[in-house]
Amino acid sequence: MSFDKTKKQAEMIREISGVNPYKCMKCGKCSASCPSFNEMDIKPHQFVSYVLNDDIEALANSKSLWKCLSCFACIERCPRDVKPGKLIDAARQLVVRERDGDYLSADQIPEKLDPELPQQLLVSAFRRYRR
Amino acid sequence: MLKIAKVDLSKLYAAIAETADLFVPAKTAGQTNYTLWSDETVVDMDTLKTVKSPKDVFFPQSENLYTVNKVDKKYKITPEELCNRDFVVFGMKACDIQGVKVLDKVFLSNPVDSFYKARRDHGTIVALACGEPEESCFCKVFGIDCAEPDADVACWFVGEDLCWKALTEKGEALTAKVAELLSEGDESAVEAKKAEIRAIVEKLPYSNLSLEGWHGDATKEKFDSPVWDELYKPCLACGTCTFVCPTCQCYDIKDYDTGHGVQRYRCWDSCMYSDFTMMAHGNNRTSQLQRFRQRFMHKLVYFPANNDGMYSCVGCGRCVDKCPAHLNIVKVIKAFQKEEAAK
Amino acid sequence: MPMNEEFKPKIVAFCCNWCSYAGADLAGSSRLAYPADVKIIRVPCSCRVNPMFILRAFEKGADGVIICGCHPGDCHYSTGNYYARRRMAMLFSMLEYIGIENGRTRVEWVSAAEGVKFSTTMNDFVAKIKSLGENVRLGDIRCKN
Amino acid sequence: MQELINRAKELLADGTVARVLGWKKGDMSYNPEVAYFNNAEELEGFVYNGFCAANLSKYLIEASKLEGKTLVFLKPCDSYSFNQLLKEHRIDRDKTYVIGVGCKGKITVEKIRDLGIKGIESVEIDENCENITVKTLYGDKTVAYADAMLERCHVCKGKEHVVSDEVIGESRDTVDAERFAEVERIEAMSPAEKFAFFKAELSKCIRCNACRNVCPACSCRKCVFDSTKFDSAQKANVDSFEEKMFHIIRAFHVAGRCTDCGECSRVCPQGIPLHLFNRKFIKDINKFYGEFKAGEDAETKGPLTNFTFDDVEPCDAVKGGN
Amino acid sequence: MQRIGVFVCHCGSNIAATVDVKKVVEIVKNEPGVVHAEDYQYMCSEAGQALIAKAIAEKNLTGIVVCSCSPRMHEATFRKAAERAGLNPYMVEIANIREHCSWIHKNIEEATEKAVILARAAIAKVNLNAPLKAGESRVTKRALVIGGGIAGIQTALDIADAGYEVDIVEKTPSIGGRMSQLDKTFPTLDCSACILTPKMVEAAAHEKITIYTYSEVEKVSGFVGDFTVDIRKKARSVDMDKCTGCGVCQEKCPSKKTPSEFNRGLGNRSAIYTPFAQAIPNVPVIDRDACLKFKTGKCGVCAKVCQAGAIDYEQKDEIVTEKYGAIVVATGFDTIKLDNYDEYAYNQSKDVITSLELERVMNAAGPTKGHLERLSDGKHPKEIVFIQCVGSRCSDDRGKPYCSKICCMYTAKHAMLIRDKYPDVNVTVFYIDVRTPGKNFDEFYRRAVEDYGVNYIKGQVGKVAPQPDGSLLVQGVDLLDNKQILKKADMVVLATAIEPDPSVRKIATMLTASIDTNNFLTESHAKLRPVESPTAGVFLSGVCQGPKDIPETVAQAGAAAVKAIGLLAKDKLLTNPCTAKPDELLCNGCSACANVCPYGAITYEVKLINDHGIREERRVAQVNNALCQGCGACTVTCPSGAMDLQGFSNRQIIAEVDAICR
Repeated sequence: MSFDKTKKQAEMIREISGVNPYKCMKCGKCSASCPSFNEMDIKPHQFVSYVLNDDIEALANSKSLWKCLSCFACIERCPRDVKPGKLIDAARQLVVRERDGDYLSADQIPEKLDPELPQQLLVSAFRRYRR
Repeated sequence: MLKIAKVDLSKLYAAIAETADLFVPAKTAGQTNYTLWSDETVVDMDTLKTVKSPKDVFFPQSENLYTVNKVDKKYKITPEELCNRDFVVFGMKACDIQGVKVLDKVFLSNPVDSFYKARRDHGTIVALACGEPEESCFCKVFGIDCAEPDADVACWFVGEDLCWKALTEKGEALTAKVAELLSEGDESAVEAKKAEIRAIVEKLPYSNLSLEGWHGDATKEKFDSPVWDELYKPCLACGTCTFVCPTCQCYDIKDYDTGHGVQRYRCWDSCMYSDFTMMAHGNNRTSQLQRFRQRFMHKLVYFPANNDGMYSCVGCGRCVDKCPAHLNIVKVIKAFQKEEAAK
Repeated sequence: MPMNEEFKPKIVAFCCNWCSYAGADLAGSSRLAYPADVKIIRVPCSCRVNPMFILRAFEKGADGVIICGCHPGDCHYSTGNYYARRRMAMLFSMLEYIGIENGRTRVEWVSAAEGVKFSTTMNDFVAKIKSLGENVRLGDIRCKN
Repeated sequence: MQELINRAKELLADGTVARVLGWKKGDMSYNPEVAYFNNAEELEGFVYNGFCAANLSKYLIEASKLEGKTLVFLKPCDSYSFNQLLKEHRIDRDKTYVIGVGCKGKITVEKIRDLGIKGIESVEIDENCENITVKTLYGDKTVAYADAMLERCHVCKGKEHVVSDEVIGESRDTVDAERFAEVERIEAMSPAEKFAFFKAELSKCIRCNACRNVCPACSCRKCVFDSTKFDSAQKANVDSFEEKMFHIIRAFHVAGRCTDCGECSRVCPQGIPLHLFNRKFIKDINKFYGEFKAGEDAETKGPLTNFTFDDVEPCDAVKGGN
Repeated sequence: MQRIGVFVCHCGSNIAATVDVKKVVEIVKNEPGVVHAEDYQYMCSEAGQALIAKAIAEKNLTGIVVCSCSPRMHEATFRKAAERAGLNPYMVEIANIREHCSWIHKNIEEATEKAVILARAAIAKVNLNAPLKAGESRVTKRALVIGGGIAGIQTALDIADAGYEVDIVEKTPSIGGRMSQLDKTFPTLDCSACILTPKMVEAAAHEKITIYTYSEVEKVSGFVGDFTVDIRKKARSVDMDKCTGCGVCQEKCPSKKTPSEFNRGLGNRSAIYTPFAQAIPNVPVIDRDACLKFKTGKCGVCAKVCQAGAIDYEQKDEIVTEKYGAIVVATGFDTIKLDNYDEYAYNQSKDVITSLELERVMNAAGPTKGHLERLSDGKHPKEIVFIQCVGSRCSDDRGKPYCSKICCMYTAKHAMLIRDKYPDVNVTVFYIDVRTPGKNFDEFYRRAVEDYGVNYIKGQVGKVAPQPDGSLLVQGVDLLDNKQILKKADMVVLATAIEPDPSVRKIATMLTASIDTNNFLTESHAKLRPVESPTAGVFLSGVCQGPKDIPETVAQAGAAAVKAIGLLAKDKLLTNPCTAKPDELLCNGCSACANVCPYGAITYEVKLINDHGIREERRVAQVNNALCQGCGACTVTCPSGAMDLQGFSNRQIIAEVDAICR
């Protein structure tokens, strides 16, 4: 991936998420709060440094994107208003957008629904596939 | 005698405006005053008296004299250009024209006021006889005939027409320029109109006001009269009478700092104002009585004393209409009459 | 003004000595940039700002005037900014009433500790004035040339 | 009217007052002037009718300096100005004797002329102030009293005198318009329309200072616009910002002190509705700081020399915010 | 016309790097009135000041403009320099081309242009300056200290030792403050009460010190050297003179269910109480909200048992009015409320406590008599987790953006003390950074790790979950190991952020002392005047100005005392000559100015006035220069412009406006 493209993607992530990764003081509270921590290859607090270092490719290929439950615990508890969950969400959107055409429309969702699914997952799914 | 149909007047205005600036009475925000004519102007020839007299066409309320600019530590003076464009004032009444004659006495005698003179030279006056004189008018008292205005061109509204008669060279020149809009008019109809106007003038309440005792030699007697003591009291010391007056010619010279330089300008002043003729040592008229007296003494005594008996009041009656305290030159004259009678 | 030239507004900021001027100093020592279009006049208190000064600034060609004082309750003179608040509320309302664009005038409370606020306020105000463009309604024509 | 003259004569005779401040018959039926009457004989020239619009309270500033008491006739609305001047220590209550006079609304010849009536020879007002008969050089006309009334009477403050030593005569309720309707109409305009409206009105201004000089709130010994002290003196009319500055600052200086007596608009030779400035401030004051009637009493602190901790912020005072 | 000299300072490269100072000099030379202009490396230096003096003498200058740093920095310096050179100090104006120009602009052309405009404005102003002379006001030789904690006590002792009267106003029933609640102090681990009590006793015994406990400052008026303060002595319901401090009333009081403020609510106290055993004064107060006598009318036990007859149910609040020359604020701190931090389960579990609560738990006079036990079941804990930065360094509105400074050290202290006394207890500390600058501080922290085996984990805790078995499940992260940690703990201790005592807002308003966004009092200069408030005569002591530990607090307390002493030692103060001045000829006598004057400095007098030949008696405004502080409120309210402010006159400000707008 070219340098310029990476830069642009990092910029996009910042724009979509509205997050200023420079505000992070590396306290780790996001990772401490994360219920999916153990399943993630790139941990929530590391997301911030990946964006800071414009290492978007690694992020995009990370399985963490799909392990995040969008429970917002990190967003809720982040003391510096960095909100790593938004970064994850933004990275996810970036990937989804690049897939192009592979969108899920709202009316496709009911058939895929399992009544046993927890609400939170639904919300998360919406956020993942809505656009 | 020429004429033009009233409905065609806008064509006449447009024709005049092609070669000169045209000033006409026009109504803006409910009031009629002289303004520079343009396509959008709502010309108002029906209102007898504009609020302000047309004097500021020749002697503007404010005008720049010169500009001083600073270049490093030196000063550069740029005089304001004199009026160099012909203009026409349309619709002036006989009293206002007499007012200009009063101003001529002041500004055209030595030392000549070059700004005023340039405007007089470039200005052509188209006068309009007063169709419906009003109760505050008293021009007759000063020997003015409002049926027969004395200007470059005189006009009368007769029926559905405006009758037009050039009286001077300037008037002829203007007539020539608009000749194709004019046709031959009826002299006798105009004469009838004049008679009609004069008949109304006779009936006006102030037309027989006596100026007895008011002349250039009456300074001491009038100045010291106790009548002033009570007369001035309702006066608010505003400048309305002086600013609507066609003859008041006092001005102040002031500087305005534009940030890039200083503009020295003159603007009308009013003898009613507390800072009128303020000098370094102070003011030589410290009470409103003195300021009030100054105005009427000037109009009826000092001015005739210096100008072969010419009064600097023309009986237009604007001050009668506009004084917020209902004071005016007529009441002053009447008060003195009453005092004389009592003696 | 030529069209190709960027509009450089003239902006007068009245700052009270005790809070806002010190806030501006803090913005300075913290190197928090704001456009050079802003020129600060030091007054003892926001209550020293006479509406005449504001109209005068507009008359002479200012495009925006901002008044900064201590936060209500924190006035060095205890009550000055309360008076200023009423005066400016009235004046601004009148300016709006006669058809002057909203936003040419502003009051902002900036404490001595709010260097960041001072800087962001000025950046924001300059941006607002730039969006409004040159002040044509309040200026004196004589000052324009 | 005769009752007023009789009472004035009494008070002069028993030495309660040294002079009477009232209105004197003019030389036309519509132009009475303000006058002092020093004795019974002079009082024969006294007049009180619909044309006696002048608010006499401001004249008391000078009258307070004279020896002895001055009897003054105040209409209900004038009494507010009187109180306001008392509050500002500009007049001496002990040197005035106030007779409140009834008022059925005041009229002006300007309004009659506005109806297209020219060459007025005389004006007669009927007993009940319902109709006016105008004799003119061009025929007789009848005008409804209300059509000749000053703007201020259509939004009259009320029939009560807020201060007086005695009251003579009945007043009439003349309100038939909404006081702030015009202000609201302007407020609803777009900025460009507002600007155009005020530009058209104010460009008529000839800087004659009549509005200022008649105003009971503009009682400064020397106005800032006359003073050479601050480089704020103005005299020129340049059809530019100067007039606006004069009128805005004047309105600001009288804000919270203006009783809305309407004299400014009455005297303006160019018919500028100057009260629209003052009334805007009154409306704002009422809205932001609570109902306030300047001159209702002679003690309450004015809204601009007062505050509360949670006053409206200037940015919220304007409609769109700042 | 003035003869003005303009002096442009390079301030090393601070100004000169962004402002072309030579060009500024060249341009301002042509300004009206300017007869001299030059630049110099450092105008504030001896040599720079000498340049100014030389120019004043040689060029006969009548006014000078210094283009330099903020007038708040060096206006006084240049005024003094001008005065030494024979010029009135108020003929000096400063154009602030550093803070307001060079430091915030990058473009040299733009910054230079702005510097010229700022200089022009100052020149335009100085053209209209007039010499002013400072007046004098007297100094009341008595100081007020607001707050009776260690900061207030130390300040009071230092001022009193210098021979001046000092009053301490303390809102609680005893002096002592937060320090009296602490068990041990770092880094020496000596007992807090052992070092504090002697100071308290000394203050109480000092003949120059008067202590008002259970009292609050109600109203402050006046100004530096001459403050008048109303102190509300709340009704104690106990006669201070009669009470012997025997304590029987407290024993016998039947109402014993009120949470003890001193023990942070971890234990109860009686309705009549002294907060702690060593309280000074050792005179109890009756908490009228808790007392049965006040609540029901029935009881009166304390009055019955008091042999001295000191109980007085009728006592009323009393207002004491006193004059002071100087006021020291020492209002201290409290810990923040943790209501917004649900994740730490503070409100859910009794075993999650704040560090200040742990101090009480560890203290022998505390609710557990000094035994480390779980407050839920009294069991001895085996596993304790400390969480750092709870509410500190937070940029959202749940906490505070600043570092509370003392937490790292007291947590190390707690961990060490626990490990020392109970070696069977495991202690884990979750931290973001360990901040230990200070003498012997880092050594102290390392001892906790190295000698006492405290487990420090770099990373935050995300959640504390109370378990059904009564334990606490702590979910944190070890950032160095990149692992999430789940730890079962018996107790969790939160290093809670500190904030200024809430009472400070009201006090700051009364004193017109400025306060920052975090409610810390603002110092006059962050570096050079750290113990003075911008409000003259008001000094700052202790945490009310910013987070500090005990040694720093004591040091600042001493510094504040010295500043106050420096003020009290003067007999007279020069007053600000920039006061309001009425023009009697223009004054209408309308009283508008007097209505808005916050100092009551304006009165009216009927005087014979000669107005250009008109002689008449007029009511005209008079300004008391000692009272006027120069705010200018009166000048704007005056419609005729009769009232003007010297040094900031209408003409001067208009001239500045014109210069900027041209």
